[in-house]
Amino acid sequence: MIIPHPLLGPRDAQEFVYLGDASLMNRPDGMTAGIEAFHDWLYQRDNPAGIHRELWYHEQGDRSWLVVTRNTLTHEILGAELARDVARAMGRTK
Amino acid sequence: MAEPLHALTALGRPEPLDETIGALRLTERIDIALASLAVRKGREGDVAAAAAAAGIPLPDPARHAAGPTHAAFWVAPGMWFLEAPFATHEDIVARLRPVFGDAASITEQTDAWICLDLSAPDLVPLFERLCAVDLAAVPEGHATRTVIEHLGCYLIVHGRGAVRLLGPRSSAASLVHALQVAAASLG
Amino acid sequence: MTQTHRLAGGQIDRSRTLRFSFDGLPYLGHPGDTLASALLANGVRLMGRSFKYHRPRGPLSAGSEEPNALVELRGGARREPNTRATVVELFDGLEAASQNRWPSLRLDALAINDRLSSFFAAGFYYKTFMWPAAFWEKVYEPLIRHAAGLGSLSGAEDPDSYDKGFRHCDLLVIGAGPAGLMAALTAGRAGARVILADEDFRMGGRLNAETFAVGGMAGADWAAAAVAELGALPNVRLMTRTTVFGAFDDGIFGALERVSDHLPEPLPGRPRQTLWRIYARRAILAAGATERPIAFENNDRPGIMLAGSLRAYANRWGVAAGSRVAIFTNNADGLRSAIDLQAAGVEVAAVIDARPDAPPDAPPLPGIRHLRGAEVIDSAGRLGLRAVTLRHANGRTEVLRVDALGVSGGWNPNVNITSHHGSRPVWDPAIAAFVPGAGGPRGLVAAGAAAGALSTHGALAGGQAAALAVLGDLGLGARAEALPEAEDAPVSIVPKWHVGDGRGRAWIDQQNDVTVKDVVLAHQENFTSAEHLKRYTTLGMATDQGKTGNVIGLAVMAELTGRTIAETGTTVYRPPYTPVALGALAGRSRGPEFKPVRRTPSHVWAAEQGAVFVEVGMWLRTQWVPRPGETHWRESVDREVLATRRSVGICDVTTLGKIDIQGTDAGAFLDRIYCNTFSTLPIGKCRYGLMLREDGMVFDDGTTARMGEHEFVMTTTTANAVTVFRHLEYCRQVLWPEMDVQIISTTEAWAQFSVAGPNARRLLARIVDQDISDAAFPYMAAGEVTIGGLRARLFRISFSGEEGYEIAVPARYGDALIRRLMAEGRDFDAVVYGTEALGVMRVEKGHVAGNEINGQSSALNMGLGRMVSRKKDAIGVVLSQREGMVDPGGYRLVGVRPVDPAGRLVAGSHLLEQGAAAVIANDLGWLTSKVFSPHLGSDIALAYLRGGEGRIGQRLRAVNLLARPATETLVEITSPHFLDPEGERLRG
Amino acid sequence: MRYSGLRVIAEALTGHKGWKPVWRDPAPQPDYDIVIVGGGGHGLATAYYLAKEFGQKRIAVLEKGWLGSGNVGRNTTIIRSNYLLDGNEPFYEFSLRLWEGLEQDFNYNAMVSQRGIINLIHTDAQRDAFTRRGNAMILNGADAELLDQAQVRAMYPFLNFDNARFPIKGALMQRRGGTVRHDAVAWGYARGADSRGVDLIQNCEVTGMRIAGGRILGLETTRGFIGARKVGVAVAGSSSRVMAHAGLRLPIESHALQAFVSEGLKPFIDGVMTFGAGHFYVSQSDKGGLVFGGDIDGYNSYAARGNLPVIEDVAEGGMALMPAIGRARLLRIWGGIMDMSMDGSPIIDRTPVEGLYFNGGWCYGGFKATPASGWCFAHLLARDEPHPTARAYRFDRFLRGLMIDEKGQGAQPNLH
Repeated sequence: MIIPHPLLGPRDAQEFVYLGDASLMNRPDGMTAGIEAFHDWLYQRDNPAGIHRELWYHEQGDRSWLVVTRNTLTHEILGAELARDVARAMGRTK
Repeated sequence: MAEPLHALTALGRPEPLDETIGALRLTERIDIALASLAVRKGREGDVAAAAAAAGIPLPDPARHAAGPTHAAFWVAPGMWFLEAPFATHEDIVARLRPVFGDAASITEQTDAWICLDLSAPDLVPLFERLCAVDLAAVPEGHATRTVIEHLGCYLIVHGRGAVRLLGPRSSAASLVHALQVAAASLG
Repeated sequence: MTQTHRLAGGQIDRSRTLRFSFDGLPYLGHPGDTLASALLANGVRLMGRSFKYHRPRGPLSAGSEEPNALVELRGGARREPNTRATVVELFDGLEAASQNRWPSLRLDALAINDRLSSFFAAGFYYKTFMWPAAFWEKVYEPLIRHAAGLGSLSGAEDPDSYDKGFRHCDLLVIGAGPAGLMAALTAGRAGARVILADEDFRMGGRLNAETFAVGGMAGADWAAAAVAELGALPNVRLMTRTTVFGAFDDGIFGALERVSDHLPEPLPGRPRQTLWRIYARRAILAAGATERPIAFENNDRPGIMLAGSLRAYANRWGVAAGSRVAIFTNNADGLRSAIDLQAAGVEVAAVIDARPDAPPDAPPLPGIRHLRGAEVIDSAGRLGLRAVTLRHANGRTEVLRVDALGVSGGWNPNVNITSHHGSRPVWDPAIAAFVPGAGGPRGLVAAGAAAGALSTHGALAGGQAAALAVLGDLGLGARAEALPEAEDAPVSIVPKWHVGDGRGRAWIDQQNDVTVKDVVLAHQENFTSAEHLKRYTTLGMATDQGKTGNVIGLAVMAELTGRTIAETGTTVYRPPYTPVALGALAGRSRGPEFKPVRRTPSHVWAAEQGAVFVEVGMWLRTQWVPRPGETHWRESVDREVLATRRSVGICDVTTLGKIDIQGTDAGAFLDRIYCNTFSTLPIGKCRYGLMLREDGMVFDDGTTARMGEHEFVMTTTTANAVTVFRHLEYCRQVLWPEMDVQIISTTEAWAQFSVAGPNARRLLARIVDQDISDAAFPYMAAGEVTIGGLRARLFRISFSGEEGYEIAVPARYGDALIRRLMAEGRDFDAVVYGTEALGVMRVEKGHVAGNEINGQSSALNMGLGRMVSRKKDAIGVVLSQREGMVDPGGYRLVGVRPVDPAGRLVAGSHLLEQGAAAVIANDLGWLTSKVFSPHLGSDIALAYLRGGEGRIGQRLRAVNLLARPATETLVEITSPHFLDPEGERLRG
Repeated sequence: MRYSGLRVIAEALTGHKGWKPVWRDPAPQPDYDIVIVGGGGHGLATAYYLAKEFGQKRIAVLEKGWLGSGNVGRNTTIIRSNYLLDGNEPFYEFSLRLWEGLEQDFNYNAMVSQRGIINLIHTDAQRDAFTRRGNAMILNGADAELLDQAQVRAMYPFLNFDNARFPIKGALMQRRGGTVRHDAVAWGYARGADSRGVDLIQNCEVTGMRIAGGRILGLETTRGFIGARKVGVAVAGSSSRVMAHAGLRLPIESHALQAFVSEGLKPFIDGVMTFGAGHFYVSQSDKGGLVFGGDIDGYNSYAARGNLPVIEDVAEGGMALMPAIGRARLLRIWGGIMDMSMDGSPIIDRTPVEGLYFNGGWCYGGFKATPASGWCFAHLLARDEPHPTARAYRFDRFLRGLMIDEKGQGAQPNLH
């Protein structure tokens, strides 16, 4: 697969390490959330057959974590963003 | 005060490697000091200004640029590797700190890497057997990380016939072996 | 032997003669020959035996679809089993041998299977060999395994090397026949970066095998001219002897270049083959088409081959596969073979044309019997064809004396690669064949015969059109130039799959011996889906992947079920297109080069000392350093331990991961990374940190030092250096991007040595420029120092339990530092200790390491539960509180000592109550790490024990049921801290 | 009809006219007592044991494609019970014992062949871990042996002992491990179930679940509504898709695993072998092909295919271990979709929907589990309580912190 890196252009997916569903970005607050919330966040998956937003790490590249949108039925990649930008857009600014 | 310690190259030798294999000239560089420069949060402007004042280039992603004393290449968002002459800048971190103050995080990288200069009339046949970088298509000054025989390396293109490689120091022997074998296989 | 069957003409170099041998007999051929063409030229037709019935076989084809003519090529360690004689490029001195026969190819004992074939019907083995049960492994299976298989491996290491490479292009053209050449010309002339790859050693495809004119010249000459023009274009790369074997995601193609297979052996330094990963923005599949036979009784004899191959041998190689031939066809193309062979001077006895109303003069057959509506119903000739029996339209049968028969059941477009991503081909009744379906690999289109355009003009036009479309996509302008003149004969075919009622044996899959009969049986037993048919009969599972047989099998099943072929379905083709040597897929990564080696800065020095090295991940570390007279490793290890505890020992710990962490939030960041607190750590101090995974299990540990207000240096375990760094990047980019934290690895930048023992400080004081007295540099201090003015880092930490330091200098000075330490250390009898001694000392101290940090253990399990702070949010804290992980009866780390000091312990032994039976219900835990403690004079071990603390002082049995006989040792459970539990030695 | 050597001979002499269809193709009935979703190995085994061992009637198996088109038809055919953890080992040992009597039980030769499996050891830490594991196996009533380097060399002299990056120091061996002709397992169970009245319905895809008052009423399918008192889902690879019809999310991701077979070769490797310093395992089929595999591709996928990096990685492991296979040719690559669970272990459990039961999360360990999985799922469906050897395979083990994490990788499915 070729991942369209937002800064570096097309890069072979072999340079990346895969983590999983981008919903892992929504980590509960450990001071307020309990076991149930952490369980649902860490263990439960939609696992869709189709469009999937997922986290890839450019380990053999610029060490960026990316949010890649990919079709799990065809492996077609529809886009990639810097995970940090996505996270900040979600309000993780301070 | 005890007398100074002697140095060995990444290949464990007193002298740097300088070898010709077919059309390839392979030269180990131990005369380059290296440091990483990372912008602290929200200090992009300060770092840019300080760098400009000091004549230190901070190139765009995937680029390498040379200044009067320092050259630099982009390694990650908000992070560059700075090159300077080892003879005058062995203590490169101590010299850079005053320039950037608390606007940047600076870390010595000199000995983390084996630095190799490769030259040949045309390096494309060699590199197409080493890594996925499209050497024939990338511009001069292209700087990227790539994988060569399982090793993550930085590759800086100074032209179709001149490439600098930075490979992990502890695997220097494996990297050089891979380069030698690939060069020999070109026959 | 003389080349009795050599004709005039052909694209071989008669000026040179090559010697080769087959089954020990010498033969002659010419450059340009394949092994098959040269053998045929020498009158040799018998080249192999079939898989199941060991039927005598000759080549069916003249290409890579060959199911029959498989040989063991070359000898010794270079032996290549199952090599298709039809694609082996002849070289001087070539040696080949037939395979899967005994004692000889002509007289094969297992040919008895053919006589017994009715007992070996499809799937017979599923119905028997079940009694008695034990007989399967002991009797039946060994017989089957011995009989099965084709060629054999040499058993020796492959002496050749293999390269890998990466190439990039705008357009990859797969196949250099008329379509591929036209596509490459069109794109190349327009300036696109083009790679043209062809599996053959001569580009041109069918044009080399036909007598057609293209653009007013012989097709082969036109092809040569096109190749020459392409070769002159700087933006075009020609790759002959290169098979594109698979399409992968996003325009990545796997291609195998046979660099040296046409030579007796590779030139020095050169690889045998190169595996290319081709990155193509677009690709055109111009792989042509493969002819298929018609099944009739005994249609598998040597001398019976595909009609198009029969003429290919005559036209390209100047070889007559027989002296008197007939053609059996259901389509007009078959007639071309008759015409070409006659023109080449071969007697053509008849064209047996299954089409009842075949047009008489399309094309005309001067002086050749054209038997319309006739079909071949049987053949004769044990080791080679002697005659065929045909049935005329009027039902009369006739025996025709021929020694070669060309069969044409029509042509199958080579759609294989279009279905590598799961797309199913669709049925095209006009040509009675499957053509590429929708949903193939993105960016790939088929053109020419591969897309069902079976005429030369159709191929040229298709190739050009496909290239123009690609150029449009890529924004490269190009105009359609006039196509060269070429034949454009329409396809005239009347589907004919097999002859007869299915009772006789008519071969469909010749290599696996699947006949029409077997398909009938599969239908009878309701294995009617395409996949069931394939799996039950093994149709299409041979080395040719059913290139000639699959469609016939489906067609026969369609007949039997009354469904259409389209309804019956297809089996999806999978990579590789043709088989690929495993050596090529591995490339250089084998033997000692399987993975890179990582060496420590003291490696050169340690090697001089005769150190024994051990693989720790990619690293080579000193395991111990034997001294003269030491014959057993334990002597060396015990000495290193005792000397360290008595005076001072030095160990290279460079392999531990080092990560520089800076930023105004660095302290707060570490509070979230570690389960214990770091923001309160004073500058110039270090602290042991425990890192959890989000599931609450221990991830990693190490000491982290605060070098400045906003600057920390983290150490990780050797094994987890990379994963911890990845985790930190994840946390700072994804989870907490609001924090100001920058990180970078410095593992390789610094050479770091542990200096431990009562005299550690005295030794270091001689080297370090600064005052490191206990007052100036107390326990757990960290800071920057100098050695002869050279910048260095000093940490007062210990893994051994002794007063210990770790000192680091830039890596290039590591060799000098170890020499300096050992030189200055002579006065203290300083030793270097390796990983074994390190292991002994850490077990004596009860420190956890890899065997305890196994990914299945929590801080509580390790007796470190108190380190988990609930005052802050840190990775893993919440889920570490789940009921199953706080069970008081769960595993706890304990120490284990044999009650009898002479008693032996074995790591991995399990713990049982005295008198309890050795069953899982009584299992209490296991020994994680075991060492011999020279200090205590006995084996000691760490263990995970259920309800551990509560059992300290108890006596249990450590059993090792793997020992022969099983062993057990009475042990006492102790604290894991065998030595200096209060840590007085640390503070010195 | 009963299969036997005599029958084969009799049929051979009379033109094979007597062989009957191995299964019927019945039209679905309006409703059943128990409907199994998934006509792969686990689903067919479940139906077989429900009918044969648990006296259940009115059973149907719904298969969206052809019988055996699940991972039972696309695996590397290995059977073994060399697991470490309490939650797993008794179950897999139960499975191995069922394999040992399977052919006589369902009167079909699935070529269960116990030629032994060895896990190679390259480091002292591996030996310690395998010693712990081997002891756990024996404590569970399984067989295990620890081999030294000489014993391994005697068994497989062509392995790379002398010029290897990671020297072989020994192996953990289970002699009762081996291989099975995978398709035959599906066919044998299908035949056995069909002959006991189970309706095996092919080309019947579940498109919805009819649930009322928290209870399952039946299934919407491409062949119409089919009522059911109980529904058992055994569709590893598609678990999340099917269970989504019940509005359930699972602790499972779907990943592609590639497998490989070489051209047919004369006998070379007798048993099964796993490389301890790379991602490679191999055996040789009775037909002569080397059957081998390695890691999953590592990213979520429902496309039954993979990419080059893993193919090369597997070949590198193979060549590092066995430099004599360099000139053997890879014949075919195929891919299967794995249910990768959060701890690498399976789930056989009830669901929040009354009457709806789940069997999945097999990662790439599903084939060897087929008999026990079928038996234990049948036990749960018939008696509404877990089989003793499958008690740990619960959904709530993640909530309660009772993971069964053989590899110790934590909640990252692609690492198991």
